[in-house]
Amino acid sequence: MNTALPNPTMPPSLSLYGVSVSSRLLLGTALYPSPKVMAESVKAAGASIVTVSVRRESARANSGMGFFELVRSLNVRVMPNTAGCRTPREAIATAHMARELFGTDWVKLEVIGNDDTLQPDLFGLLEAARALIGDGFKVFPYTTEDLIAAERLRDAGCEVLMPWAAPIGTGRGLANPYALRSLRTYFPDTPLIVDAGIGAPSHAAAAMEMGFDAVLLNTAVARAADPVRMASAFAAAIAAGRTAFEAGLMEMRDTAAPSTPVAGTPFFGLDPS
Amino acid sequence: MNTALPNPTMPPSLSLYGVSVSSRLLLGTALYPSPKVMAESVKAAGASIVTVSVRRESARANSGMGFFELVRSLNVRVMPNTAGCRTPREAIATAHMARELFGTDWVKLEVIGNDDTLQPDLFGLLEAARALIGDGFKVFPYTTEDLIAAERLRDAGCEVLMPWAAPIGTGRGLANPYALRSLRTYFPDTPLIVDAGIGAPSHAAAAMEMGFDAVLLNTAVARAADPVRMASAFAAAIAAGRTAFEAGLMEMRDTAAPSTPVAGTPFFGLDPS
Amino acid sequence: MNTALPNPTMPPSLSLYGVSVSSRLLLGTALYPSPKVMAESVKAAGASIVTVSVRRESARANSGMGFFELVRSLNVRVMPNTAGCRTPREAIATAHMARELFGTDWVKLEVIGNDDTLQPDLFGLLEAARALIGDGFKVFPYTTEDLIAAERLRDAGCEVLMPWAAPIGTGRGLANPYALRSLRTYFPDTPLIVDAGIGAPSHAAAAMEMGFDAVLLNTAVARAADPVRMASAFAAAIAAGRTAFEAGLMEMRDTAAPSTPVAGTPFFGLDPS
Amino acid sequence: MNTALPNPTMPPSLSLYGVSVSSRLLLGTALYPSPKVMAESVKAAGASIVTVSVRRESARANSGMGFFELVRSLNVRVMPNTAGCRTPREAIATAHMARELFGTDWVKLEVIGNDDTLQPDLFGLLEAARALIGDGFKVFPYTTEDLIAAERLRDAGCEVLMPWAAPIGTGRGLANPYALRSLRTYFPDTPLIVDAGIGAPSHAAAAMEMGFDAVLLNTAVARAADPVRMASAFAAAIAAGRTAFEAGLMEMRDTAAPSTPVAGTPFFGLDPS
Amino acid sequence: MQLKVFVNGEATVTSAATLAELVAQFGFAETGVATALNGDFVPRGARQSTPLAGDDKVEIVSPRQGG
Amino acid sequence: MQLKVFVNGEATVTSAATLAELVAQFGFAETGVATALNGDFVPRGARQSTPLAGDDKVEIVSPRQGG
Amino acid sequence: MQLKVFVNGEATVTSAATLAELVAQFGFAETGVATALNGDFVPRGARQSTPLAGDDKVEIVSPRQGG
Amino acid sequence: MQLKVFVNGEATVTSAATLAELVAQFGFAETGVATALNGDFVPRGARQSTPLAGDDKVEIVSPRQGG
Repeated sequence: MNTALPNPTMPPSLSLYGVSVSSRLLLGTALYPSPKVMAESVKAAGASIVTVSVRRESARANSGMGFFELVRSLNVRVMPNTAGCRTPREAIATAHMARELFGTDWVKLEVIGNDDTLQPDLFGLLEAARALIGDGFKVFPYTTEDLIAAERLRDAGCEVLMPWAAPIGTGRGLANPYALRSLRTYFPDTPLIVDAGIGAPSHAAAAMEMGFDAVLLNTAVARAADPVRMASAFAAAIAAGRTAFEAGLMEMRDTAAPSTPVAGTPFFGLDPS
Repeated sequence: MNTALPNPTMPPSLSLYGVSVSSRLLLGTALYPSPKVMAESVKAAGASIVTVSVRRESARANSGMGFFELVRSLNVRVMPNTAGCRTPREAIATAHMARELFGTDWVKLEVIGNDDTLQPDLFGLLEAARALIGDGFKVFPYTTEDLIAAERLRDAGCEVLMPWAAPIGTGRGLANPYALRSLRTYFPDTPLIVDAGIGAPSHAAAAMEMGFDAVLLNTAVARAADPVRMASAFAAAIAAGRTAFEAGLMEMRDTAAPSTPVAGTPFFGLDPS
Repeated sequence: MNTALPNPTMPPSLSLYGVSVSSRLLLGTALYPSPKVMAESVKAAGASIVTVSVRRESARANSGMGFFELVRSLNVRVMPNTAGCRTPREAIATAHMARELFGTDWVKLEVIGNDDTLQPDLFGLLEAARALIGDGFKVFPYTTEDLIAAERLRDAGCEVLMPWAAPIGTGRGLANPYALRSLRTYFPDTPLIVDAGIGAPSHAAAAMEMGFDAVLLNTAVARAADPVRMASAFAAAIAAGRTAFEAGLMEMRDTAAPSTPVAGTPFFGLDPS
Repeated sequence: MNTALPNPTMPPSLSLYGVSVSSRLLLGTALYPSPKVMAESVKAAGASIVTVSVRRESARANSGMGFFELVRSLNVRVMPNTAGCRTPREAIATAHMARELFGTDWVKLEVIGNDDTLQPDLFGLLEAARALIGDGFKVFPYTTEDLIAAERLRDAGCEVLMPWAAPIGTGRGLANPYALRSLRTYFPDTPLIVDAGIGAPSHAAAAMEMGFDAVLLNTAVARAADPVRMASAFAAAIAAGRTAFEAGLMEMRDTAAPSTPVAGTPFFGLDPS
Repeated sequence: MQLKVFVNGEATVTSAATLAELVAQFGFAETGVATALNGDFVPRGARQSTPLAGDDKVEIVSPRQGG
Repeated sequence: MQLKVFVNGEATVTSAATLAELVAQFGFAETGVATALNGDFVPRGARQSTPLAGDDKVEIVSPRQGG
Repeated sequence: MQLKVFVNGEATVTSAATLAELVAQFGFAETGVATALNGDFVPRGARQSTPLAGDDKVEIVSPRQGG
Repeated sequence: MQLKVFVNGEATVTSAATLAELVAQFGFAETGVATALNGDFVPRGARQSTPLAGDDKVEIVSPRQGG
């Protein structure tokens, strides 16, 4: 059964704001065909952290708590986001409302600078991060591969950074592997979670092979033909990439090298004809 | 423990020459630091097929049977290769010697055309394949992504094809994804095993996501710092890639699309300031 | 005026079957909006060789010689092709008919193995090449990046090879740069013309920077919004790529290196604040 | 002679701060084997704008004016940079010193955030840009592909933006073509000059084909084996890329399409044998 | 006395004098929603002591799916 | 006497006895076309001496655009 | 009587009259190796009936690691 | 009277009272260099009226190659 697909528990070497995390796959809760599929996908992913949001409640629907109950039943840690916020002020108020509702000081901080690319506004992001850290939040900034922004966010007190792979929902994979690699090199000790733009397990594995600490995704699972199985596929790929990173990948070579020993090749030295 | 890393058994949908195969990772037995590490890697890979060779025996060493005993103890199917053969005649005689020694009519047919790239000589390969099929062999040809050669090999009676990803031992991954994709499209029903050039689990996962049926590798595991863990990493990545292929990958997009619902975004419609 | 765009004459170092060729851009004559645009494009390209074909003549149309007159007026060398031939026999007869009609023993030899990819049938190609060389033709084989096929074609008497970049008409550029590079390395002294699949001047420049001797294209010019200007663009890009190859490209680096001298930087050593 | 290589004058459609510029290649003046080679390279490039810097003068050397005389003799516009500045304050003072020395209010504004990657500090860059625009400078900011930073710089009064291709001196070409393409799309009317990281003419042509307005480079020319010829190669490639952009590139296709007409193919419909 | 305020972007006329009363009038469980007034967060405990004024912009949000 | 042959893939009835006559009957300039018979090239000079038989497959081609 | 043959590429002088004897003289287990003579496979069962001649090229191989 | 100042990062003892005098003492053409004092630009015309103080940091720059 494919939902039995691997989510190996690895040594809980990953620690986020002092919390040791067993799974290196963080999963979003949106865009699934149904709440039931969402719940099963989270289980199949073996995720220990899921992202959520706050949205305007309507007197009629009053549906918010129903969703929260469902998430609670999954026994995972929730990380509220500030998705859709266009200014530090919106993001700050949204983070506070989320902290009160979800009872956690973790926040995935998004300050969106452009409605088409949904990309981080690094200026607003830094401003909001400083304010929220002052208010006692544990900030997980959704940022780009920009080294300098990363440095300022870390100096502001962000103990974890979440650079994008590509714009949200594109599924393009690592748009700039070179820059991501240098970001990883430059922050050897800061947990780095690749967030957004991942479209296939091979993308996630590649990020983990580079040494990134975890991957956060949503669309690639929720919009798969079979989200539950896709969740298990990502879990396996992320575990594989991490294990490969720890197990030491071979060096890429320009020229071929035989695997089967050359010594003792039959007919060697005889006229090939 | 990482050797506990996933090798999920998937529905034995893969059938090679009528033999149903549970694992989609075929592993080579060469280049390991020790026979013991080789044996453990095969187990960690959950491989059900391993490749072997024949080499000149020396009166002094007389080591061949020792190796064979070890492989026998792994309870896996062996696939002898004709590595290093430069002509159809060498490959044919080598295949016959291998069949007698290993007691199997399966053969990974290599006819090497160039000592630097170790790439298949498609002309010699086709000639040797025809002869060996006439002699009752089940031929697994190590070939390139060339569509026409693939067609001729299949018409000659090869029920499985093994196109390369990149030259043996380079670990470069899929050198020509476009051509591999069209090969897969053109042979929807022929088992296609990507053989050679795979360097990282993400490469293997990418091949499986394209719909290839299995991956055969050796160097990337044997030359890893920790071959046993790397074997388990590849097993997980290949399972992940296959599952993703079956679960239906999302479409890649050019423009971003929000995952968190836009409807009900707090502060929406208010002056962002 | 852009049709005045550069087609620098470079030292006629390129020699094809003993004929010294001034332009490294070979141009096809098909798919243009009109014969007039074709003729102007050939001029703008500064091409000294154009490709042509033979097709069934109808008593009504009787249009063949009209086209030939136009091409003759361009004062370029024509290279007939065997486009669309599916077997050596068809290609051989077609080559002979073309030789009689165009009065040249040059032939761009195509033996198409697949109607979808229009890719060379390397087996039929080699067979046809051998026969035509025996009949006194100067064969320019349209082939793939396959090293071994290249070697056999050269050994059969092909003094020039024409590997593809990508399938005809796709405009994808260099689908397998790694393999093309190794082909170039392996045949340092054989003129290699990249033929088919080039979609943009940057693709052509990249091929020339690798050291390929020339580029043959058609669709990318004929199907441009403005074929004449596009022809001049390709001419400039190919000259640029060749010049860059001869002028010695810088080494690519992993880490940055300042261009402006560091010594004497103002404020250096002062507290940055 | 290759120094005669093309630098076609195109319609002076490029206007930078109201100044119409004939050449789309901006060239740096550093790292050349000799001042003479620098001067000849600028001529071969047909550049109408070159970048310069200010550095600490020593009583002994007193060499600054000598260099300036040489540049003056080239009859090109100079654009001083603030290379090596790590803070807005350093960049601002350096820009002022440069304006006084070179007598121009144009400045290539660099605020370097990291000594390894020499990448722009977007925060310091914006701050310095605002100050210098207030002081009457025409600022050409050396920035990344970040859309939001680009928007803020433009809103601050930068009429031209200079996004990088890759870190200075790496010669890697376009590290993130996807993001560069979306930057171009998002700023259809702002002159965008790709600055830094270009290693080969094909890289420059690719940037121009995307619709970028110009390319600024230095190392790839100065560090070539033959800088003068390489300068002419880049000039031709940039002209080619621009012309291709204006002439309308063909659409890339997934599947092949014949160039030679299919209708009338000899032997068509006959049994291929 | 009646006030016109904006709740989640929609104009509403209410008799509520405080944010707490407004939340109650909408029938929301006190602990089921979070609130902001004119762009600033208002903690649950402060709703009682937060009076409403004309044209106030009130946000009332609850948990929802997120990526 | 009349023969059925295939010219460029189309069945035709002709009174031509040789390939040369056939080319002429179609009104082609002798030097404007090249010919093949049943898959093999027939040089211009050999058309006169090349008799036609029933169901012969004749190709008559001329120059055209090519890539 | 003594013959010079090449075993796995090395010149050897042997008194063996057949391939089977040669394999035995080298001390190989009959079932532990496979053989070829002058480029062609010789099955185990045929070694007995396979005489050796001067300058024969003999291959004697056994199982080994492979990729 | 003698002052210790830093010129282009190097400690120097000078008798110059103004930035203009310092530039002259170093033998620089007045128009050949540009200057900054303690991190701020000092225009050519202002050097005369710019006194030096102990430990002042002076930058004196001229045109150079740039990328």
